[in-house]
Amino acid sequence: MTTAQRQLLTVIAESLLEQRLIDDVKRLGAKGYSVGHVRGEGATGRAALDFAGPSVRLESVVTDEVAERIFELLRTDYFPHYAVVAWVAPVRVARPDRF
Amino acid sequence: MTTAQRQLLTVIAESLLEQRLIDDVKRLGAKGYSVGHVRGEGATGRAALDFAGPSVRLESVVTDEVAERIFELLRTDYFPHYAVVAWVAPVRVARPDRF
Amino acid sequence: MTTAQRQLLTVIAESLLEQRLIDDVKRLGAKGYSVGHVRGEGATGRAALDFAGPSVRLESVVTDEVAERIFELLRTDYFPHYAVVAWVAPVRVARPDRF
Amino acid sequence: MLAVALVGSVVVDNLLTAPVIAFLVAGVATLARFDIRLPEALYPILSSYLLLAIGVKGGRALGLSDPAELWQPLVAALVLGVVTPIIAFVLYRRVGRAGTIDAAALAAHYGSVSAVTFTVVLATLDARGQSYEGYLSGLLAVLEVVGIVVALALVRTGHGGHGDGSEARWNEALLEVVRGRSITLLLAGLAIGLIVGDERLEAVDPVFVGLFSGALTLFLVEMGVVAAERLRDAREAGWRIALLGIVVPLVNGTLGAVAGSLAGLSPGGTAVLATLAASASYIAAPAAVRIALPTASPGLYVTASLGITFPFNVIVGIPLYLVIAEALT
Amino acid sequence: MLAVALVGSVVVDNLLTAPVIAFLVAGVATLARFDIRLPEALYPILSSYLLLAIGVKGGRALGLSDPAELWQPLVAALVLGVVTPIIAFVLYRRVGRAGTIDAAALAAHYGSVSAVTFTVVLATLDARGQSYEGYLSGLLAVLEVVGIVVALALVRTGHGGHGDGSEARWNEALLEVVRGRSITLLLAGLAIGLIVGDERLEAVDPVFVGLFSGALTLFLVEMGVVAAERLRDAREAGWRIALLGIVVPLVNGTLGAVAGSLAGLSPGGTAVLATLAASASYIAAPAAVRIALPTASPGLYVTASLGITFPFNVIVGIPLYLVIAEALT
Amino acid sequence: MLAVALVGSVVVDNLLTAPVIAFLVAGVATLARFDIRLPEALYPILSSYLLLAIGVKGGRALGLSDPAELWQPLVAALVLGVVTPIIAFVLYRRVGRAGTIDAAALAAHYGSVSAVTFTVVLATLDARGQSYEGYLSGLLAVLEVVGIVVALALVRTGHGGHGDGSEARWNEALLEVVRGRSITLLLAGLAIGLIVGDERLEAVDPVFVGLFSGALTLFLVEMGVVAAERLRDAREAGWRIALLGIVVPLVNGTLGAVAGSLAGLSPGGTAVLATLAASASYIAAPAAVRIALPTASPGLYVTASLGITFPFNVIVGIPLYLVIAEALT
Ligand SMILES: Nc1ncnc2c1ncn2[C@@H]1O[C@H](COP(=O)(O)O)[C@@H](O)[C@H]1O
Ligand SMILES: Nc1ncnc2c1ncn2[C@@H]1O[C@H](COP(=O)(O)O)[C@@H](O)[C@H]1O
Ligand SMILES: Nc1ncnc2c1ncn2[C@@H]1O[C@H](COP(=O)(O)O)[C@@H](O)[C@H]1O
Ligand code: NA
Ligand code: NA
Ligand code: NA
Repeated sequence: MTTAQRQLLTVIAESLLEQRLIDDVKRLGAKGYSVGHVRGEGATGRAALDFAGPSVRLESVVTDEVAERIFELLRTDYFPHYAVVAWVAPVRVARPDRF
Repeated sequence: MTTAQRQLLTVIAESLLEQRLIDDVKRLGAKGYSVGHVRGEGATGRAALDFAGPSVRLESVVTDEVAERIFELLRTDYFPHYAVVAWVAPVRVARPDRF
Repeated sequence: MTTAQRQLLTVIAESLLEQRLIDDVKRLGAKGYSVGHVRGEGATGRAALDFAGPSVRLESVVTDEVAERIFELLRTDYFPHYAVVAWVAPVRVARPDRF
Repeated sequence: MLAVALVGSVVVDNLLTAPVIAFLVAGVATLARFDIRLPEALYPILSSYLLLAIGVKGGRALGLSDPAELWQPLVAALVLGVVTPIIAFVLYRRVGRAGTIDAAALAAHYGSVSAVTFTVVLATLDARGQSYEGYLSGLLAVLEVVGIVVALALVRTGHGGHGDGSEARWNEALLEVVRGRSITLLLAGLAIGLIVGDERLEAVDPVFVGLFSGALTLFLVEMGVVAAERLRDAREAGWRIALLGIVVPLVNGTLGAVAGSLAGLSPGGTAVLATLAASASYIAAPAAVRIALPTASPGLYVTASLGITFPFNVIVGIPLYLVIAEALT
Repeated sequence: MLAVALVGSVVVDNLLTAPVIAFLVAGVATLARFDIRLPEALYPILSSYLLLAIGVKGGRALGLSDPAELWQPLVAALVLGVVTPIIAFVLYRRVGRAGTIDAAALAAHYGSVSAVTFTVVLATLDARGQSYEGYLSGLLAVLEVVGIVVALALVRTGHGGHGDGSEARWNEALLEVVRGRSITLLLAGLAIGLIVGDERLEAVDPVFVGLFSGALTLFLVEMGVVAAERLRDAREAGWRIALLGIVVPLVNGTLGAVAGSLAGLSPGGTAVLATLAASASYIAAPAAVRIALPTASPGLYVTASLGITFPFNVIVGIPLYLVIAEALT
Repeated sequence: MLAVALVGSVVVDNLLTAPVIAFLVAGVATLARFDIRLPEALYPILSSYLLLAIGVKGGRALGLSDPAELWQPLVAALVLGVVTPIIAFVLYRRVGRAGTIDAAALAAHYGSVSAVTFTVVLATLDARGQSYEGYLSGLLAVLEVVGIVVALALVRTGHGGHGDGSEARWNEALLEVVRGRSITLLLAGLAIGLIVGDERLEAVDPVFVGLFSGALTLFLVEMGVVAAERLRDAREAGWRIALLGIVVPLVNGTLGAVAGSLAGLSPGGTAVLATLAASASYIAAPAAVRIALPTASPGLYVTASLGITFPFNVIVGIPLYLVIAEALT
């Protein structure tokens, strides 16, 4: 199987940010994304977030540069203000042009 | 901890394919799988899929060969016709015989 | 981007264990976690679990030692008795002190 | 004069019911980019409830009907199930310039029916205090299936025996329709209504009768949102498709009214059959078509059935079919 | 002659209620591989609603009852809570040839109760216009807990003090039962019903009374699906287990009827207590057993309680207990 | 004497309604660590339903009202929308020693309103058989927005023009409020109620009127759980914040009663306006504040509005505002 390497970016963010995060991810070059919902705890504590519904869990398979760009935006616009956690990991995909 | 390496296969597919995908994954040798639901966008566009409910997100930890086999089937039977995206990444597990 | 490596631990467990699993993961040093819900099949078979609702899917980004410790507990207290599956994979994060 | 007054009163009676107004309000709010969606979990609940409730109502009426009066409407429904998809196919192929596959996909939608449109015409008749044959929801189940099968057969005859797996997919699609949730819930409701019977059903009337209009109203909020979103996409589909989204239901609805009056239905029942014939499926048909004809464009058929035909029928079509039915019976 | 007529009328009155027919229709549809599931989100909503509503009904009746008439039925319930799991344990151990752990797990299920079975017998009595003591849902809460505790104690006595963490699990399981949702909702409903009182509850009657039968009907659609799926697995469990899934409720139900009549309950109330005794838990007990006895086989106890005993009670058992209760009181 | 009797009767009438008792029972159960949560999917459904139903009720009343009697209450509402957040800001800043940002965040909550508190006062009035102006839910929509805007303007004036992106966030927050679900559902309900009209709404009365109190009761189970959880966190917020969680609604509620009586509202209507003024938002305001003032502490404002003010109003405040309204009109 001919596959290519891409980055799987996972972002968990408080529910209010859902649309904004999606818009940003698309704007920065992701060709697709998927969102689900989770509940959790982290530095912010559960209470602060729960009232607004479950957090959004977005995942997007992207190229290295796009991953880099999105992470940069998270660092400047999201991490300082909001309850957001993110990580990246390499994955292999078929049809590399789709990502 | 003695662990072994396996492949984590993640497939996102339009909701109608849920049962068919599960059947195929099991038939090709996966000893287990988990499915959740997500919404997203990709090449197909949101509109085409939304009416039928959220997409299925299947993940299955499998051996390298099983991963290969499933990917092959995705390539022949799913990718050309349906809104399906998939990726694989190596993970470490305990109890390797369970996967 | 300065990033650090952490381990992403994913655990899928029958629904009854949700609170106990969360408590254990936090006690063993995870600084955060997220839980969602999935349905699936594995060695135990679907029937045995379905009656109690969907399984919990917990993911937590942790240091190598914490991952090791949680896996050890899973091995002693969870795997022998319950329908639980787990895997780990390295991921890259910003703000390493948050994990 | 009298005809105008009748049309006016029918239009008002239909437009001013809570479900239709909810549909319009939600649609307008969505076009103005307000967020009026009800929680996602509510819609499958409401749609299942509506299907079961329609079924129970139909089964109950069936239990009170004389079997002899059933066969004529049944024949009428079967004929409509065959004719309406063919009309849709030809119109979309010739006038709409759609490809064979897309035209067949659209035909499956127009050959099948929309349970919600059906429910709206019942609510309108109830609001007018006009009676109709209760067993018509049995015909809903028949029409839902037949139209899809005929449309898929159209394309299968054309492309038959390629050995490209399309046959397997065809069977799968058929099973999806026949054993799928919407038909099953409808049939289950029919069975429950028929077996339990009028008198013993009273214990569940607060749920299956009392909540009906309100549930429909809530459901039409979602439909308003979805239809408005589809309407936005209608440009891409082109004006020919958009126009046919109005012409096809007019033609099929008129045929339905003729068939209904020939079958001896009451004016109300005739209007219901006309509405069924005019309506386009947006649940069963898309699912079946996605499986059987994966290369057909969902953007096309979902936009046409949900973005154009559904609102047209709910707002303009239904009062029209009522007037036509009145004229024919 | 009269007895036969009575049995016949009871069977019909039970069978032809909307909830029971919905259960049967859904079960048959599932066995025929039709997809009749209602949306997943609906069931936890319905089951919570039913528990709260049963509780409110019971609390309301409690507020109107003379406390003096309560202690006899309470003693009867406590005795049943101790005796029925022991009977189930012995029968499954000896006749069913289950291991100690599995037998204890099954005993917890048969010692505890099924709120839905309870609800079905109330619906049947309501359909017959037969009265019963409203405070019996208080006993439901008692019986739900006691039976599980006794069953788990059985196995703990046998295996006690191994220092293998089973003690911690035992406590956890107990807490799970007592503080779990089903008991809490039932008790909360009782408190609400008792405190708010008959008159002021009228404002919420459309929800807590009006929707009750309809909600139960919808819930039994799911139960029909689940029971049919479990029934398919029944082969694996073996014929002994399957047979006991019928014998145990018959024995316990008869005991319940005797206890009810000795406690001075009305015929209706006696039938309710018999049904409680005969019913097997499939929510509280599985959860507690999964924690306390993780090595017991869920395939066994869920199949027995949900696949065999539940449908047996709903279809055959309840009319039988009604007739027995009639005979004893 | 008479005053005491009045207070007593009002307190009892409020306390013993099913919704308030459900709130208390759920709160107590949660504090005792029982799990009484209803399924998660239910709450967004109930809250959307309540907003729509309040809206429909208001729109229906609006259609029956004389437009001339509307402007005075509207002015009263607008004045309250400006004054109450300023009072809250000053009190939290000075007495509560909160920082500017946190004080503005709190002001947004106290300037806006809680639709559930509003619903509880309606239920209490209904239980007392006391009438009120039905169009007040229109004012609910006005007050929900104005208070937030004023509070955010407070902090913007103070910090304006930093070019730190706060302007963009401010606009986004405003849009979030105005186009958000809660306002939209309320306005949609108003539109539906107004357009469909009293008579034609009867078809949906079983849902929009009949289920209202029961739905509120179920919703208050969740509110009891959430409030109890917040109450546990109240220690961290400090006693000054906790105290103000009672003082601010008392001050604003009294102002609301004065404004209502000056605007010529009935005693019932005056109590409703007082309750609106006293209530603190916990849906629209947190969402807007989270966007506009991300550095404000959610722990603070959610605890104050949900953990302290909400239960205070529901249990103690509402009867008080009723008595004050009675005295002033
Ligand atoms: N280490 C972690 N692993 C997985 N999810 C996390 C982790 N930390 C935080 N989260 C998720 O991210 C959300 C926000 O985290 P925080 O910003 O740390 O409050 C939490 O509610 C969790 O759902
Ligand atoms: N790059 C991506 N990363 C994550 N999910 C994706 C990506 N592309 C597509 N998806 C998901 O897969 C579904 C189908 O994608 P597509 O076939 O590209 O339309 C979308 O609705 C998304 O949920
Ligand atoms: N290989 C696998 N990949 C992904 N999920 C799995 C796998 N095996 C089991 N699971 C999940 O873990 C649950 C319990 O598995 P088991 O303990 O094998 O019965 C299943 O219901 C699945 O949801
Ligand atoms: Na049609
Ligand atoms: Na029992
Ligand atoms: Na206020």
